Amino acid sequence: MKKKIGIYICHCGGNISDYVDVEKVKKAVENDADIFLAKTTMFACGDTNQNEMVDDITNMKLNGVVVASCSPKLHLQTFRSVSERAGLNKYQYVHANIREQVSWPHSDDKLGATEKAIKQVKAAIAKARLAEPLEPMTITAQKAVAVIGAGVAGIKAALQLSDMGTQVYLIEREPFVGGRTAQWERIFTSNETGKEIISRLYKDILSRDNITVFTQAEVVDYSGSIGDFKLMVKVAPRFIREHCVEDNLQKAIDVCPVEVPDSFNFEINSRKAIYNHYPSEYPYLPVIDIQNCTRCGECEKVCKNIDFSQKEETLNLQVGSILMATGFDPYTPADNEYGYKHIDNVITLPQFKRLLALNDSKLMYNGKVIKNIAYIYCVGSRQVNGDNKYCSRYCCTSTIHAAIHAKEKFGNINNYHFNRGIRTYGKQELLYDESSRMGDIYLQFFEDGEPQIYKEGNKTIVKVKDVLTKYKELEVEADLVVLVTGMVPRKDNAIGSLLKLPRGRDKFFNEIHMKLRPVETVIDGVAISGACQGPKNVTESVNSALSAATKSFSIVSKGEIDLEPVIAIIDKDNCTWCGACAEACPYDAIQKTVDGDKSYAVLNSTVCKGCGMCLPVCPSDAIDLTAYSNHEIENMIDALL
Amino acid sequence: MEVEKGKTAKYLKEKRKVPASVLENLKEFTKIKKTILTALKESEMTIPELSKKLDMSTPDVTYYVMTLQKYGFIATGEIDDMDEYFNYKIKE
Amino acid sequence: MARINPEFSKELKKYGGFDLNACYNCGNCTAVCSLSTSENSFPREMVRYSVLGLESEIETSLNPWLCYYCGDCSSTCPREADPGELMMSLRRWLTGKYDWTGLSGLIYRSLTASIIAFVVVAIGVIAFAYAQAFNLETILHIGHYFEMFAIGGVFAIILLPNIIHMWYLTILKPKTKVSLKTYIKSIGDLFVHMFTQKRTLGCDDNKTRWFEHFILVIGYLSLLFTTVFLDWFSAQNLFIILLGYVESAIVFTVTIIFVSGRIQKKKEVSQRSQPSDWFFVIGLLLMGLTAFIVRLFIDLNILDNNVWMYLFHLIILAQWALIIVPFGKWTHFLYRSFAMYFDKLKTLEGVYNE
Amino acid sequence: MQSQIIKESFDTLVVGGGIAGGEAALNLANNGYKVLIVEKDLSIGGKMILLSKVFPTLDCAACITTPKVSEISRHPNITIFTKSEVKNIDKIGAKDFVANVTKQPRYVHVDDCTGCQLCEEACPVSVTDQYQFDLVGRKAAFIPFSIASPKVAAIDIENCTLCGACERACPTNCIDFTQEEENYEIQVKSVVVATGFKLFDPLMIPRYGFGLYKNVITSMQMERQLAPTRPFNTVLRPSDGKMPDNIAYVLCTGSRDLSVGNPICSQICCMYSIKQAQLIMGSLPMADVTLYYLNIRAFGKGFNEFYDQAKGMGVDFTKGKVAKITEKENGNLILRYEDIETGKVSESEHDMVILSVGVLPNQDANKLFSKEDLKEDRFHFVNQPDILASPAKTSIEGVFVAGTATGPMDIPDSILSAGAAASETISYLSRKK
Amino acid sequence: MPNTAPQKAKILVFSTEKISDPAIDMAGLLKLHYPPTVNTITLPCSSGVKPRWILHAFEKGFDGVFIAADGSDCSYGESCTEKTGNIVAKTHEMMKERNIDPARLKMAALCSVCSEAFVKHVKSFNEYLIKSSK
Repeated sequence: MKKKIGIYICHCGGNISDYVDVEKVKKAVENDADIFLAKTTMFACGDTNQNEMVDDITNMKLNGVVVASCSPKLHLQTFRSVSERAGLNKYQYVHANIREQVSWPHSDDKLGATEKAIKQVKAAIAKARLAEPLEPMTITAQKAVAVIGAGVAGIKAALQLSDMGTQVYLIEREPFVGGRTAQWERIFTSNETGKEIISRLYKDILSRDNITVFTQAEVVDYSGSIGDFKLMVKVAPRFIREHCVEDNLQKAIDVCPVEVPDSFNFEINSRKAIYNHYPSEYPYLPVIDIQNCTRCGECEKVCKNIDFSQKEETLNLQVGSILMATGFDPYTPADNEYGYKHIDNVITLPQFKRLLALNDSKLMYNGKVIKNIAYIYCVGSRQVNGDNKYCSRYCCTSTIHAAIHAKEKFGNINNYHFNRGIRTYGKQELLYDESSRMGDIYLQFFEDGEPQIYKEGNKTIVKVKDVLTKYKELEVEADLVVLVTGMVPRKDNAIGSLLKLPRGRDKFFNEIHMKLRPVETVIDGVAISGACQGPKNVTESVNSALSAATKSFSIVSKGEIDLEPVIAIIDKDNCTWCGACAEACPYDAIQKTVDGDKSYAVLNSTVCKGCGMCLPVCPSDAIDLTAYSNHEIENMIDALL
Repeated sequence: MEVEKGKTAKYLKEKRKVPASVLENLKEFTKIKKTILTALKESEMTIPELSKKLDMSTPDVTYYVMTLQKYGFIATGEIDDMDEYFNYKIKE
Repeated sequence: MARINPEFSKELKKYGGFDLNACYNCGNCTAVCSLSTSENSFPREMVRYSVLGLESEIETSLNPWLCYYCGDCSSTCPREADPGELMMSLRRWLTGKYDWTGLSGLIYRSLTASIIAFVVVAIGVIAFAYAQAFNLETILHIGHYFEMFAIGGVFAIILLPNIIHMWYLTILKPKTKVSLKTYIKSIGDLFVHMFTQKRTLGCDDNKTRWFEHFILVIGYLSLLFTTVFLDWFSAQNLFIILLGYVESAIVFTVTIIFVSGRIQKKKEVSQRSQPSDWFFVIGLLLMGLTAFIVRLFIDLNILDNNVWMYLFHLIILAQWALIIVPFGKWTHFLYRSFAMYFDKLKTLEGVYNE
Repeated sequence: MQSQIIKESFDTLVVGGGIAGGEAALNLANNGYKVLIVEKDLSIGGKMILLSKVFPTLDCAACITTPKVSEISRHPNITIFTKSEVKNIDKIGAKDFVANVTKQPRYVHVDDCTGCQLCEEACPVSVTDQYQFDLVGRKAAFIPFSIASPKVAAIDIENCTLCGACERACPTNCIDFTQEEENYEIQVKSVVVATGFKLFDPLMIPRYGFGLYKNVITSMQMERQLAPTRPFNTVLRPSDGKMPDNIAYVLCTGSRDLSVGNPICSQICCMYSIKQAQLIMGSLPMADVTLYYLNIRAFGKGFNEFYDQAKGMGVDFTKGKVAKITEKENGNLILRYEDIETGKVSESEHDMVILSVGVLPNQDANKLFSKEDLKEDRFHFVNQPDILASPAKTSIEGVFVAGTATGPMDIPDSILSAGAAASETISYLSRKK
Repeated sequence: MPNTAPQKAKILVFSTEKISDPAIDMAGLLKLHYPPTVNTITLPCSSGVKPRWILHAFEKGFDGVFIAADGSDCSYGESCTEKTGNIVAKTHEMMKERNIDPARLKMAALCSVCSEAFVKHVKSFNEYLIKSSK
């Protein structure tokens, strides 16, 4: 089709015309090939001119438009929509920047500025000549979201998505929901217990009909991309039938002869092979730990609902987006790090928290009443020699909160905090203040002066050269030493590897941009939330979960997704498959395809973002970018001379 | 009431009195601007030098020199030998 | 190596009501204090030792006596831990520590004990007067002798041993080597500080307080001298009589200013008055006032008919001499002066430069 | 002449057009809801748009804010009122709110202004520039700052001499002194409170000499000095234009300090001070920078590494709170503090001191509702009754809170909390349907 | 305009839509001057510049090519700088083969407000190109 291009050159009320001879620019281009119309205007962006443009485009059936005015950052969208109003495809509109990049920086050289303006307009014309109408690619989106992990973040995200009206699959690897939150007792600031929060939220889940919860479920395979992910989920059996009488189940638990360390209590006590962690835990049904079950059959004798014939199931889910809420692991101290596993009364913070929950009237550990507790901070965080350079954020507050809790619950406790500078940021500072006033003693060290823990007879001594007391060596006889362990990424990262989610320096999942796109990942359609992204407290996890829910929802909400049409185009005839483009692509958008004896690269256009990184690496120059083809760029270069 | 475009200040002037302090401020600024620019026309100067010459406190000179620089009357020149104070000059 | 003792701060709280545990060791108090120097920095050091319960560090330190309680540290403390009041409490605690009888500590810690002591002394005086059949002349006579002996006795039996104990704790125990020459050379400081409180002038905005205090000390000491050695109540010399009037008037006027200050709690220093502080200022006030009235009654020739007035004065006097001077706040007059003296010794011997 | 009340309705009213309000609005608008942002300043973007660079990534604040801000201002579902104030909000029935909003005249027709700055050039008046925190002057006809949104002129009527020079200079005739205050009655279904925070005023601590000593400045003034559109073209002392070579930061100015009534930690000062220290070392390679701190609160993602990096660059960290600042004749400043590590009172001389001022509540939020009770916490931040499970909820149903209106927060946390507020609003609105 | 204006080199700049082009815009906004023979083509990302475009520019008569790269701010990922660097290195090789001075291709990372840096870069590049062409 013959090109009919219209050109509008803006005076910008003198901003341009004071330095650029606008009329001269018009004269220089109006007789070029394909130019159908050339005008100057006082304000191109003004309503009058916009309406005039719409008339011109419709009446003269222009199929290419150039406006030479200010920066495209200001008005590219304006004129694109002018084009659309006139029925012209917006990608056939080209913008020339003759204010910010011509008249203003060259206000000292009017001649030079005019010449440059002519070149810029000619380059824009060159581009407009070749500009094809483009349509955004539309793909249908499954109106369902998979939420991986049913801790507080996952549950909140699921509820939010359900409210917004989409189907949610909440997939939990453990037999029970609640994640780490359920393991904590009182939580700062409201002092609600983790169990209460989880129960409250889970009851909400039960009242929704668009949330399906899977426990003991793991995503084992995935394919597809944004809008249409296909997940294969394996669900392990509970070996207990639903709708059974609770009485019998408790009996079944009681008679089970197996004792295994209870991971819910961080192994400070044991549980049976048929168990739940606490009576009101969701789902209400206990589970049989088949790895540790000896099949002695005792439970079957007292309870009819035990069913060893249950089999593993495999489900195939189709979702439009995936929301990760897989949480964290507490750091496990190295062998003999501060006497861990070598000195009998050295435990970790999570263990201590469970100890507080499990003891009633007296705080006991190893059969001894505890009075003096030493807390060693930053164990596994802010490491000098180890890999974990980061601060785990929650531990200072959590420890102080637990220390106050211990004092209030058991009385007559002395707390000694061996810290590296307390980081109770924000309102959490009040807790630090409160504990100080309650008589907790804070001793500080820097990374080069770690406290020493050793046995003196049957006494455990902690000593440190205290920064706050002119490095005087001080010691405490501790009945219990609590290692304040931080957060580390989940040891089992199968799902992360499966989705190829990138990880940051701290090995937690990485967002695209901390501030611009804080819950999105470079894998389109996969959002991250909660502590799988980095250490967070409950409030912060929930905030990120809700943000992530909105992002996930906006992908699936309309049932279809518009993608920018500017993408790479692979000329398969020229391609000899060397893999360089696939390697260069940050989005994994290029795959190898074998067609008979020929291999070549194929682009997944829904994943491509149009950055062009694959272009220069292709040895046979088989890749072009829409709207930035060799032809277009080289013509522009020619025009600029 | 229809007021001619581009001449609306007069309209508001009738409705609203301009406080004396505002006019005073304008006078003050115009005066200081003139003194500083006149001084700099003779030669480039640093702020302490200007302050001495004009018998004005250094914080005030700093403020006005920086302001006049922002308005495009003054440009920054070279820094002195001690790497402490910049010279300021009239912008061509 | 020192073992932390969290019980100490609980013990210390009996000597004053404040929140030393709130301290988060920012050092603002030390830096804001105009008496604190890079050689000898306080009060945070003392707060820290108190929180940690490092008793031996505190009992060998002179720092609590070096503070004149302007209150800047407390009013600017970001955690309202009240370091100024801590210093005050440490002075009380140290007074108890120096006192071999242990009564000082008891009186500071327990209001009941203090009241019992005051009541016992009062009953004793009345009983004595009863035994003398309320004969004014005998009572006056014995009263005068009592004053002299009380001063001498209290000084010899209580205060001198306590000062020696203080010297042992702060000089001998930390193994400070002080030559005899230094002792002699610095003795002047002892008296300068005892009578002038020169150091207070180092505090910001404190000129008035220093002046009031200075007048009070001078007034009190000269009144003591006038009554005891010039026997004011029996004096015929007009100059002595007038001198006594002026002195007692000074004492009760200045103390009235102090008392009203404590009631209004305007200044930081007077925000947390303890019973011992009240006993001290009220004692001083009543001493000055009753002495004034007693002499007035003598001059008006109405004391014979108002023996109770002198008895009241005597009760105050006895309580002052037997309780407040040996065990109460009066001792700060001595300990502070000696602390300045010992501090000078330490400075001259270069202890702080290490 | 009493102007009439203009009635409009939206799904959500966002009070405050800072980064939190903007983000919340954007999330809502992207999901199809009609949003009105009411901003009391001339530009949206809040405090963030005025910053130099942001920690711990050191990307320029403008690079992050401008795309966001232009996305917000261009969004078809978002209406923005600048220089406007929400006077009062009332709940009508169980579902709706009615807000009275006043729009102050800007004396410029926003749609016609091209941001050419000719009026600014023409204006003869000069007053202190609040957007440069009073370090330089600005005109009475002015564009707030180079990346303001909308980037159009405004007339500071309080300081205008009504000489008409701007009008004569304006090529589009967009200046209009006949503009008057406009009153709106806005009907909405939900409200997001994103009123942000206020900075601590260091005049409250006279012993730091702020206001008296010219070389004692606030961190926000330093932020401007380091920004790309900085007032001095480089970092200079305001007292005499000297290039500083020994700069001190006083952390916890107005935070963690009961003596000024603010016991909480402001959460951002440690990090922005460390950031500024790094930037100073970049632009003045010979300069020494010392941070006087109590505890360094480098708790967020990448923060501690950023702190370690500053130590590695040679920034000096001295533990101890500065108690007093005094000025020497040459404008240098003496800082008195206790060096906690040695336990000794110390004094040090610096040629410039930056007070790292803390975060205080913007109590405007508490005046929004007259009949309903928008509860506040004991520090007058907006209270979060279900802080653990629904941090964006407030004491009024249908009213949500985003960003620093609930307490100190850094930018990533503000953005996440804004996302949460938008999320809660969406589910509230869809449940109401 | 006096005719003594120094000779100006023709420089082609590849900028990026989101990061470096705004910086070049801002140079104009701040009225910072640089030679008007500097012309810009904007791309999504600097790591998508093809060596053949650069060679084409030299062939047609440009004196220099300047890539205003995104640096680590690039929204397409942190590998941008490295990849752009690779392109430059590769093109340098190709330029050597064609007997073109490799110094006529320059690259620098610019943030979106690095306008001063941009002007400094193109000015010194311009000077270099003028000097080397003499």
